[in-house]
Amino acid sequence: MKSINVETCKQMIIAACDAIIDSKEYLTEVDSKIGDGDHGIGMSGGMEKAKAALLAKDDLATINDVFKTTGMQMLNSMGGASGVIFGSMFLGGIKDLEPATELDGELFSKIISASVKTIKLRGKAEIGDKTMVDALEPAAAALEKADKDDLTLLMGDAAMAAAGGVEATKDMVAKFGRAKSLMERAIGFQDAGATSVMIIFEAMHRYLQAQE
Amino acid sequence: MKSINVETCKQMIIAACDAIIDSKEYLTEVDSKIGDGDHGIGMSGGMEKAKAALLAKDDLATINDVFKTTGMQMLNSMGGASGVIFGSMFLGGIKDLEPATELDGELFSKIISASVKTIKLRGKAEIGDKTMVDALEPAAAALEKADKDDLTLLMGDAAMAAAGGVEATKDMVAKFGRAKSLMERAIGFQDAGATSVMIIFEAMHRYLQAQE
Amino acid sequence: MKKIINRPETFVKEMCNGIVSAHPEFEFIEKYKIIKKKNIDKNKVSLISGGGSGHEPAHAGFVGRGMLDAAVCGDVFASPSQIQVYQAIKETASDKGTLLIIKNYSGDMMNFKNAAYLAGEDGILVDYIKVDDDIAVQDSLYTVGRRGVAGTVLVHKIAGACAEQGKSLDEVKKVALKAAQNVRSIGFAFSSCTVPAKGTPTFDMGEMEMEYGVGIHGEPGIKREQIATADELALRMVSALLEDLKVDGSSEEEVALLVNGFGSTPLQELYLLNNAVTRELAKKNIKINRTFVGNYMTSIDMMGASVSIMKLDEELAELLSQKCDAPGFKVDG
Amino acid sequence: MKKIINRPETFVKEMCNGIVSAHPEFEFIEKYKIIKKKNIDKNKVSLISGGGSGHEPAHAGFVGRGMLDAAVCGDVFASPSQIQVYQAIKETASDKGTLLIIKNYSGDMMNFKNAAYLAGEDGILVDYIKVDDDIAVQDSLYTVGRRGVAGTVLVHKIAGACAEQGKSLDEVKKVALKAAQNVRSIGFAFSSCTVPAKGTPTFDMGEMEMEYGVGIHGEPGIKREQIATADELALRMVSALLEDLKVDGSSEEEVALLVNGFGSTPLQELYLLNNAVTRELAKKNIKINRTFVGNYMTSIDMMGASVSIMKLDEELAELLSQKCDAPGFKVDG
Ligand SMILES: Nc1ncnc2c1ncn2[C@@H]1O[C@H](COP(=O)(O)OP(=O)(O)O)[C@@H](O)[C@H]1O
Ligand SMILES: Nc1ncnc2c1ncn2[C@@H]1O[C@H](COP(=O)(O)OP(=O)(O)O)[C@@H](O)[C@H]1O
Ligand SMILES: [Mg+2]
Ligand SMILES: [Mg+2]
Ligand SMILES: [Mg+2]
Ligand SMILES: [Mg+2]
Repeated sequence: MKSINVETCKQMIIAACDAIIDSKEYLTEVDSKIGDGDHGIGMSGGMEKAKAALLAKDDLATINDVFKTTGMQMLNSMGGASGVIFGSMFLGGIKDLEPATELDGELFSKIISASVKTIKLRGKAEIGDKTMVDALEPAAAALEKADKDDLTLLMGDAAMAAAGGVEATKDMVAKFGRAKSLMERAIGFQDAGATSVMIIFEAMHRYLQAQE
Repeated sequence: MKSINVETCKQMIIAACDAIIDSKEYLTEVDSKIGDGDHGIGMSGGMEKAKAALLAKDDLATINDVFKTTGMQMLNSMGGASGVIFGSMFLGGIKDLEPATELDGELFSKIISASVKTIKLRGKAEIGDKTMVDALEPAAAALEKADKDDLTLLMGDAAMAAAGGVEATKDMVAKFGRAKSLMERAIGFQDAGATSVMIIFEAMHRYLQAQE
Repeated sequence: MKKIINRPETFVKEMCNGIVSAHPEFEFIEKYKIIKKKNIDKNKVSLISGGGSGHEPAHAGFVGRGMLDAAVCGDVFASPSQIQVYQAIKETASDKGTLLIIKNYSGDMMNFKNAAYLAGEDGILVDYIKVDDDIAVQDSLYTVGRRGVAGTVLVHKIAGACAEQGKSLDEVKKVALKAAQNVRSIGFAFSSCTVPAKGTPTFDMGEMEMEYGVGIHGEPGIKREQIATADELALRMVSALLEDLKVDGSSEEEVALLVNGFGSTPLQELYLLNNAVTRELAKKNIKINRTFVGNYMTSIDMMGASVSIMKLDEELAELLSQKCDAPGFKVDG
Repeated sequence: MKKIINRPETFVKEMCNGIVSAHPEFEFIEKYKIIKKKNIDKNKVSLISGGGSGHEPAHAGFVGRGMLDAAVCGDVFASPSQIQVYQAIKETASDKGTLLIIKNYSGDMMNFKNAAYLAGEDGILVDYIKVDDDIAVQDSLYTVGRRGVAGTVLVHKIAGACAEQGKSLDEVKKVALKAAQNVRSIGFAFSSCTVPAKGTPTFDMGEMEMEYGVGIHGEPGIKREQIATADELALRMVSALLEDLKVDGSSEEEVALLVNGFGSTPLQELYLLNNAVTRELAKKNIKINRTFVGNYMTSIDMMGASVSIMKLDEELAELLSQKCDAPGFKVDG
């Protein structure tokens, strides 16, 4: 698929919401190892709100609206570190974006790159600090590099890169979040937020594949 | 044996102390079922104090002194229901007693009967209320009935009667102590204080047998 | 056993020392394990309570202005001996006399009463009241009176306020009795507790079980049941308490409410329970004059809680609102 | 999971309602989970704190005269959102401005700072300080600053007393910063905690194990170790705290001491720990100005405790002794 319209974009994001909601227990397990065990609870709560808001709105005119609705719900309902960070994942990418009604590979890559920038500004985490940035930044890089003609394939690249990032977090000590005081003890365990990023990209990829 | 002197009486009581001290865990287990699980702790604590006081005193001139030393230590060091009740077991019997330097069956029976009276006055418990009275009163009755010529045999009768009393407590609901609020749930479990009475008589009996 | 502890043998002594170091207005008479105010006011009735340790902040935490003058600390779950109580009476004797507030357990009753008798022989003016607020067991063939549990805290408060006003021993006793007669409690537990000297829980419970109608010594309750929700517990406890108190919301009576934790239940759950209890009272049209939520009369590290309700008349309400300042219980007027 | 609970989804809301019913001087803004004083004094700096729920009595229990004006309650262990904090700032705005006291966790810092920014856009005078008193992790390559834990309670107290005196926002901020810079904490846990929505403990521990250097969210500490005695723990914690504070007993400096329980550890153990800690300080010749023992900054139902020490100068000591009256923290002058 080369691009998708606003409604399909909305459905794609809803698919991501569903994937996170279905992963509630798993994410909580992951966060229990080296965090405080609530990441799945927080993320699924935020995604339920986001999904409900997307479903309630029949008048989403632009891609920007879809991302904004999602991000605002997360930011305001979730709280926690991930409320701001994942809120910014959706809000940061469209901050300076002209209204768009079609989402293609070019635009998606631009959005995610801008997201990464906002998140790093907000949270100060860099690659290697064992946060969701370790999944999102590689995804953004993969998007930039990818052939922009096929949104589905490109989404697959992003998901793969995110998954690689999750793997990489296992070898890191954490500089942010609850795990930071664990020092070397955090090694061997993946980051919860990075895992969420991976799940989101994988779900969007699966959704697009199903539409082919 | 027809009678024992003050020193032997002291050793007999110390044997009872040792038996309780050795039964600390067992008594605590018994009290855990329907009480607050501290009877063994309290009794062994009191008996250690009593033993130490008996050992420290070389000048115990009378049987009365032996019982008094034991009872006072329990009363003042143990606290709890059993501090008063078991203190009275030793103090109550000699309250109005002429000084004696030999303990025979007649005297022992008199002492224990007076103990029972004091305890019932103090604690208001009667036979059937699932307390140590259910072991001590049958022991007193056995003593009264027994042939007073052999202290050893007579002590055996008392121990048997106390053991029967312990058995009987299993079928009772409690009217005093921590078990009283358990109502019917206390049935099937023996009373902790009654168990202590049995252990004390059995130990004294064993001690006398060993002296034959 | 996982406890912050050195040795079970010295547990109570070390704990008492820790209380007194945190509260320099207290004095610890180590030999008799008495925690008392440093300065005893000879012009007010002295109030003494106590019992086995393991109920912290009870009873030492209730020593303070407008509450107790001394607490006598027994070993864990064992009443102090009569000598300990007798010494406490002597050490805090006032010109107005002394009132002992005793929870209705055999051991406490016998030791405190004997101590009062001994002190009386010395010419000290001393009297006592007993508290038996636990409604778990209906008075019946089997028992001689109910247990004294968390409601005792409110009796301390009322008696303390009355004594603070300089009233006579008779007056203080009278109002303390009234308070005791108008308070009822009922509790439940999700776990037993671990007596330090024993080192293992007094009894075990399944993952879905609770004990209803427990006392404050880790002893089992009147019934083993399936766990229930906060709302279900609140409805059941409030109904039972009001029935026993004969309060039906038809008159203007107010009540005091005490939601008490047993030691290991966090404050968040106690407040949640308070929410449910308060709603039940509101449904029944009963006005709450004042609410206390916290750990007041604990059972070492038991999980669970009790609810106490005291029916107030004007006098009790007024005394309840008097300023009082003890480490474990503060009212700011 | 054995908790006094109805449903995890409504846990925080029901708990907040329970707090407000027990303390009628509070108001609960349910939509934003804000607990605030009913009457905001426009002539003093408003103080706001908060964070995830699960730390009760923190933070709502510290709302009261001489302490906070509002607490913003997030979900369990999740910072409140920026909108919640922003609304709290608006609802309690005073002519003298508002100070936010933030514990140093990513989530709290981001949400509270964003809220301050939003409120600033509205023309509200607002500033913040962060507390990072936990010494479990030495500043290192890996971390951006230490965590904020139980020492925060003393910062609330100091800032509250200063605000109560009518000082300006700058003055209150300055003294709050001084308090934050002079307090250090370290904690250990004998168990993890159970987040209601998760229903099982965050991590498991063996019968003889403890976690040393834990935070207040049930996360593991810096090290899994064999359990130690109260005396060993006290020696180790006091030494580490004093070293970090650079207090060696050679000067006349006094300290404030806070022995804090994590929720399921009974008061008796906290007092016992206080005994050991106090003795260690005395050995090192360090004078304790004031001691607080209790559950102040909990981690739901975690077993364990932390020790916080604040180095006092004259100003801090004077503010610490000011009267303050919040449900979870009272100083009577
Ligand atoms: N400063 C930060 N920058 C980027 N991501 C962060 C930051 N702090 C935390 N995170 C992410 O948030 C995740 C934790 O989220 P969550 O468990 O919901 O919040 P909390 O840590 O408040 O419990 C971490 O796994 C990490 O990926
Ligand atoms: N009123 C009483 N009269 C006689 N014996 C009693 C009375 N109350 C309690 N007891 C005895 O004391 C025993 C319990 O002792 P213990 O466990 O040491 O004290 P506590 O009940 O204070 O924990 C009971 O098993 C019972 O035999
Ligand atoms: Mg988390
Ligand atoms: Mg017992
Ligand atoms: Mg006992
Ligand atoms: Mg969290």
